[in-house]
Amino acid sequence: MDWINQLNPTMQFAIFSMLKVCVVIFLAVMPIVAYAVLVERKVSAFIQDRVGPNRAAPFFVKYLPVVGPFLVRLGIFHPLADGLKSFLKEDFTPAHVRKVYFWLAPAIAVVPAMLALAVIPFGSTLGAQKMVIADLNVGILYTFGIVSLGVYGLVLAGYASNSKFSFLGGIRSSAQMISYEIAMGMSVIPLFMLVGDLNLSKVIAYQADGAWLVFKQPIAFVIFLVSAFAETNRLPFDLPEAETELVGGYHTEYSSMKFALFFIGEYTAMIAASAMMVVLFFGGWTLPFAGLDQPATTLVMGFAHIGIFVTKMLVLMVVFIWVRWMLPRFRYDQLMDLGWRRFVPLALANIVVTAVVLWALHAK
Amino acid sequence: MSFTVPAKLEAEIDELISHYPQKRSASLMLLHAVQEHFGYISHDATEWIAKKLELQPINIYELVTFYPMFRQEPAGRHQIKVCRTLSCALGGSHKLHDHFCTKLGLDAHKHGLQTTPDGKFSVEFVECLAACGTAPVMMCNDDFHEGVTSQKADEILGGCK
Amino acid sequence: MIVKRANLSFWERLYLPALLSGLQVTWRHFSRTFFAGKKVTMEYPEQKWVVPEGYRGAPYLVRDQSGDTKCVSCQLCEFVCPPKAIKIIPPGSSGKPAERANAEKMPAEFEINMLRCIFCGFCQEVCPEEAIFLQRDYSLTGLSRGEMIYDKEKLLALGGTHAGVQKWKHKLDEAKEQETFPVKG
Amino acid sequence: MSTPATTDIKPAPAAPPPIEKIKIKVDGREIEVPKMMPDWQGKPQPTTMLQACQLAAQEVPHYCYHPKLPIAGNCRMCLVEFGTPAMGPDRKPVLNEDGSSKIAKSVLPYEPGTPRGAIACATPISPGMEIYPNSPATKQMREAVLESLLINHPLDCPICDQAGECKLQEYSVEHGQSQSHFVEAKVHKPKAVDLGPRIVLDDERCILCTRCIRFTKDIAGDDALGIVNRGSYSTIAAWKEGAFDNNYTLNTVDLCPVGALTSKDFRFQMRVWFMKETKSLCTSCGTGCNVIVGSREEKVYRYEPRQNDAVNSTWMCDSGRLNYKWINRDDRLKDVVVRGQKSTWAAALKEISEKLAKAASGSVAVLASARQTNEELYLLSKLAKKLGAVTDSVPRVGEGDKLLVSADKNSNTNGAKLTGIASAEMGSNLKKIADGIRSGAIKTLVVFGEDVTKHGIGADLLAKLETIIVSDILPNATTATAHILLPGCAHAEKRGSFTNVKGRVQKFMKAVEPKGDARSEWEVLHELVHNVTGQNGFSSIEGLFNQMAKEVPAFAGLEWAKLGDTGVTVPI
Repeated sequence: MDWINQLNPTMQFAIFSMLKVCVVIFLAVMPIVAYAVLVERKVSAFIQDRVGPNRAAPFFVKYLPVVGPFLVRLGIFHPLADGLKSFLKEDFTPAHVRKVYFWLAPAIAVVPAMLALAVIPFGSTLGAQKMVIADLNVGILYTFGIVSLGVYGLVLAGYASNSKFSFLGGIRSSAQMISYEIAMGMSVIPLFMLVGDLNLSKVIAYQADGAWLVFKQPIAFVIFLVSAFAETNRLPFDLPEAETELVGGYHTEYSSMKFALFFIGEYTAMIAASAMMVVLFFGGWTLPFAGLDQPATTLVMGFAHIGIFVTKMLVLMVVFIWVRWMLPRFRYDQLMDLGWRRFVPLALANIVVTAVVLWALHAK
Repeated sequence: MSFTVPAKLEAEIDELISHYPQKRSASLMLLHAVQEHFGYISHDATEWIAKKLELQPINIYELVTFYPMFRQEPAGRHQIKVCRTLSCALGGSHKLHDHFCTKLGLDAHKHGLQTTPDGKFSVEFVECLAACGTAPVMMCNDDFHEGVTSQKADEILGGCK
Repeated sequence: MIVKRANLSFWERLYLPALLSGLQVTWRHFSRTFFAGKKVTMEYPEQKWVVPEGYRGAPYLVRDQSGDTKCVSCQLCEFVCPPKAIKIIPPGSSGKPAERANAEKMPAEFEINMLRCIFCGFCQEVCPEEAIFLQRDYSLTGLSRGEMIYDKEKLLALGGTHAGVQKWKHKLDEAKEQETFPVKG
Repeated sequence: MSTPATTDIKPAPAAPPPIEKIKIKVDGREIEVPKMMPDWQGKPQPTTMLQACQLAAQEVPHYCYHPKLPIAGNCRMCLVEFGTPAMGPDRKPVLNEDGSSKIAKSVLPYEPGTPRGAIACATPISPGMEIYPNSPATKQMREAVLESLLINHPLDCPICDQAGECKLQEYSVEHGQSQSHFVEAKVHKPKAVDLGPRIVLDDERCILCTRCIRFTKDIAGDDALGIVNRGSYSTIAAWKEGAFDNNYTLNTVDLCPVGALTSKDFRFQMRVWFMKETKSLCTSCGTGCNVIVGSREEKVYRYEPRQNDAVNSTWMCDSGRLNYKWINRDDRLKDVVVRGQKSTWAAALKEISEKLAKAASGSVAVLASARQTNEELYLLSKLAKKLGAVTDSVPRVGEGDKLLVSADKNSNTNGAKLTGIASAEMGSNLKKIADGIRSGAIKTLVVFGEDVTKHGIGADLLAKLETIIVSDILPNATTATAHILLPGCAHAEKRGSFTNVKGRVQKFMKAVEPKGDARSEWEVLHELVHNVTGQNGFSSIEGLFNQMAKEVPAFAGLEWAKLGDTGVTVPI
C-alpha cells in the first residue's frame, strides 16, 4: 500500500473519492434499490394478507438442502430476475416521440438522485478517509440544488412521450415537486440556525453534542418528512404516476431498461431522502451511548458507524413503504393546498419562532 | 298369383257388384263373400278384390283392418268368441277367457285371435254380444251361450268335434 | 343535489388520529400475516381450490346408467351457445344409429371449443335429454388450439355417468307392455 | 301474383261479372267478403269461415286444411265459436232494441249454455254471421283439441326433423296448455316405417290429418296411402312397405304439419333452424319450379317448393328436389387453369380478351348451355355478334309428366332462343361448328357449361383448335382439354334469371358462396365483353338485366325489380 502514500494528496483524494463513489453506488445503492423493491413487495403483501413473491429459483437452489427453499420463499432471487427481465425486454420506442428527450429523460431522473448522495456523511472515518464523498461546506444547498434537477427527468419524460397520460404526469410532477421544494427548504432553515453551519458533518457533530434535532425541531421534521414523500413521488403523493388515473403517468410509454431507470431513480431518491433525514434529524451515524457519538478511531468503529447509519436509513425506508398502504392518494388541489397553504406558512412560522427563541436565549 | 277364385264364387261376386251403381260400393260385400269362402282374407285376396273393383289395394286394406270381423289369418275350426264389454267384463269374462286359454294351451296375455297349433280352436275377445243380462256370454262358431261358467265352458269345448 | 359535508373537528383536521388508525390497521394485518402466517390467498398449482357443490365448470357429455350416449344430436345447445363454442355434426340418414334402441339419433361428432366456451351453462339448461352438464373442471389447459377442441370421445370420457330418467328406455318398455294383455294403465 | 308483361298486348278484358258479397262480422269487426271463393281446384265454392277469417286477417289454426287440397275437416283444430242472426217464429229476424239483428250463438242442442263450435275450414258463411276466432270459448276448444291431439304424441322433438317448422309445436305454444290431463300410458305405434324410397313415417307423431293421403290421391294421382286399423291404433300406411314411390312423394313431407313424414334424404342432416332460406329456382327441367334453398355454412342441404301459382302451385317433383348434391361435390372446378397451370382471373381474362380481340371474324364459335342464365347468354350473344361467331346450345329432351316435369331438360331453353344464342332449331348449328373446326375455319371455341365431346365435337376435333376456352362447374372431357378453364358457379351461388318453357322470366338469388376461385359467369362475361367490344355494361345484375331488357326485344319492358318473387311471363 506504499504506493498510495507516495502519491500527492490531490491524487490520493481523487483515488479515494473514486473508490467511495464506486463502493457507494454499486455495492450500496444498487443492491439497496434492488432489495428495497423486494421489501416493498413483501411488506405490501403482508399488509394485504398475501404471501408476496416466492417463486424465482435459479438452477443452483436445488443443491442447497434447507437454505435453498427458504431463500426461494423469501424471494431473494426475485430482484435478480427483475433486473434480468429489464435487460431482456424489448426496448420499445413509440412512434412520434421526441427521441432525444425521450432517451434523455430516464438518465436525468437517475443522475440527480445519485448526485444528492455525494454530500451525505454515511460514517465517521475509515482510517484516514472521511466517510463522505464530498464534504462540502454548503452541503445542504448543494443537495437542494441537485434535487431540484430531478423534476426535469419527469417533465421531459412526460413531454417527450407523445401521450396524454405521460403529459399529465409530467405537468403534475413539475407543479408538485416545485411546490414542496419550497416547504422542504424552509423547513430545514431552523436546523441550520441552531447548528450555525451548512456542512452536514457539522450538523451531525452538533447532534452528537446535544439531542437529536428531531426532538428540538419536530415541526421541521414533519414538514421535511411529508415533503420528502412528495419529492420522491411516493404515496400518498404519487400523482405523477397515479396508475389508476394516468395508467403510469410520465413513464407510461417507457419499457425495458429505460423504465427500470425511472424505478432506480425513484428508489435512489428514497434512499437519498432517508439518508438526509437521518443526517438532519436522527444524528447521522451517531448513537447517544457507548461512545458511539465520537468519530471512529479504529476500523471496527468506522464500520460500526456505517452500520448504524445504514440501519437508521433502512428503518426510514420501511416507513416510506409502510405509509404507502396507510393513506389514500391526495387529490391534486388538496396536494397543492397542503403544500402552499399549510406547510409554507408553518415552516415560516417555525423559522420565526426559532429565531425569536434563539434571540431570547442569546440575549440572556 | 297363387290366389285363385273358383268360378262359382267369382260369378257370385260379379252378381254382387252389379247391385251397386259404383263398383267401389261393393267392397264390403266382396270382403264378406271372400271371408266366407276362404275363412279369412289373405293379402292376395285383398289385391284380387281391389283389382276386381278397379281400386288400389290400400283402399280394401283399410276396410280389412278397420272391421274386427275380417280376419287376415286363418282361424281354427271352432271359433270361441268371449264378450268383454262392460257387463261381461264385470261378470267374469276375463276369467272365462283365461280358462279357455289355459285349457287349450294358449297365451292369455296376447292380443287378438289365438289359434291352437292343431288348428282346431281359436279363442278371441269380442265386443258386445247383446245379452248383457246373462253375462258372461260367448259364442262358439254360430252358437250362442249365456251365463258361461268354467264348467259350462268345459262342456262347450267337449261338444266341439 | 348538494351533499352537505359535516365540519371536521380539530382532531380530525389534524389527520393524526386517522393516521394512527391507518398505522394500526396496517400493522395488524402485517403482523397477522408475518408472524401468525394467516393469509387469504392460495398458492395455486400446489394448492388446488376445492370447488363447491353446484359449481359450473366445463361442460361435458354424460352417459346414462346403461353406458349409452345420452345426446340425441338435437343441436339446441349449438343453437343457444352464445360464443358458438359447440359444433355438432348430425348423423345423417345413413349414420350410425343411436346406442339406445328407441332414440334413433346420436351425433356423428360433437365438439366443444374450450377456448371459446364461457361456462355460461345455457347448453345444460337447454338440453332436453340431460346429456350435457357443467362439471367441476375449471382449469383447462392445452399445448395447442387443436388440443382445446374436445371431441365426442373426450367429452364422454370426462363427463362420466348421469343416472337420470331413462326417457327412451321407458318409452320402449311402455311399447313392449302394450303387446301383452291386459294393458297396464 | 302474375303481372302481365307490358308487351303482352291484349284486348281490354271484358268487365268481370260483379262479385257477390256478404256482410259478416269477424271478431266484432264488420267486413264484406265474396260469397264464393275458389277451392283447391279453382272452382268457385261458398266461402268458408276460415277463408273469411283470413280475409279479416284473423288467424285460425288448422292442420288438415290446406288451400290446395280437398277439405277433410278431421283435425278439428279450426273449431271456432260463431253465431247467426236469430229467426223469430215468423221466419223474420229478431231485432235488438237498436234495430240490429239479434245474434243467436251456436250452442249445444241439449246444453244451451255451452257454445258449439264449427270447423271453420268446412263451414260456409251466411249473411249476418258472426265469427268469434278469439273468444274464450274458441280458445278453450283449441286447447282441448290440442290436448287430444297430443295424447299419444311421443314428444320426441329432440330427434324429430320437423322440430322448428312443426305446426304441432307452434300451436302448442300459441294455443295449447302446458299440462295434459292424460295420465294413462300412451299408445305406441310403429316408428321409422319405410313408406317409400324417399319417405320415412313415424306413426306415433301422426295426427291423422290425411293431408298426405289427399295429396297423393288428388294431386299426384297415385292412390297409394290410406289409414289402416281403428281407433287409437289408426295409422297411415301404404299397401306394401316402400310402395309410396311416385315422383311427388316428398311434397307430403312439406304438407305434413307434424314430423310423421320425413324425407330420407334430409333425415338427421341438419336442424331446420340453422337453415338460411334463399329464394331460388329448380334447374332440373324447363318448368322452373320456384324453390327455397336451405343452406348452412356454404353447404346446400335441401330444396323446398315455394308457392307460385303460375308455375308450380306449391309442389315440386322429387327428382328435381333431390338434384342439388352436385353443388356440394368435392370435385367442383375451383381454380382458373391456363394450359394446365393454375392461374388467376386477371391473367386468364387478359389472355382471352387479347385473343378474342385479335381473332378474325368468323374464326370463333360459341357454344353456350341452355342452362346458363338469361344475362349470361345475352352477354355471350353480344360477344358472338362482335366476333361474327357461330353460336348454338345443346337441346336436351327427356320424359315429362302431366303435372310438373317438363320434357325439356334445359332450364333456360327459351332464354337461349330469345337472346339469340341458340339457332332457330336448337342444336342445328352444332354440325356447322364441327365442320368449321374440321375445315380449319374455326380456330377458337368458347364453351360455357357443356361437354361438347358428347355432342358431336369429339376430342379429335378439339385437338385441331388453336384455343379452347371453357367455363364449367364440374370436370368433364371438355374441361380436360381446355386451354383456358374458368370455374363457374352453380345457380345457388349466383343471381340471375331463367325463362321457363312457358316463357316465364323468373329470378333467383344467391344462397351460398362460390367454391374456391369460382366466379359468377356474368361477372366474367361482363368484363370480357367490355374488353373485346369496348362497350361498357353494368356491373350489377340489376343493371345488366335492365340493359338486356332494353336490347333484347322479347324482354322489352321488363325490369329486374318488376320480376318480383314469382316472375313475369313474356311471349315466346
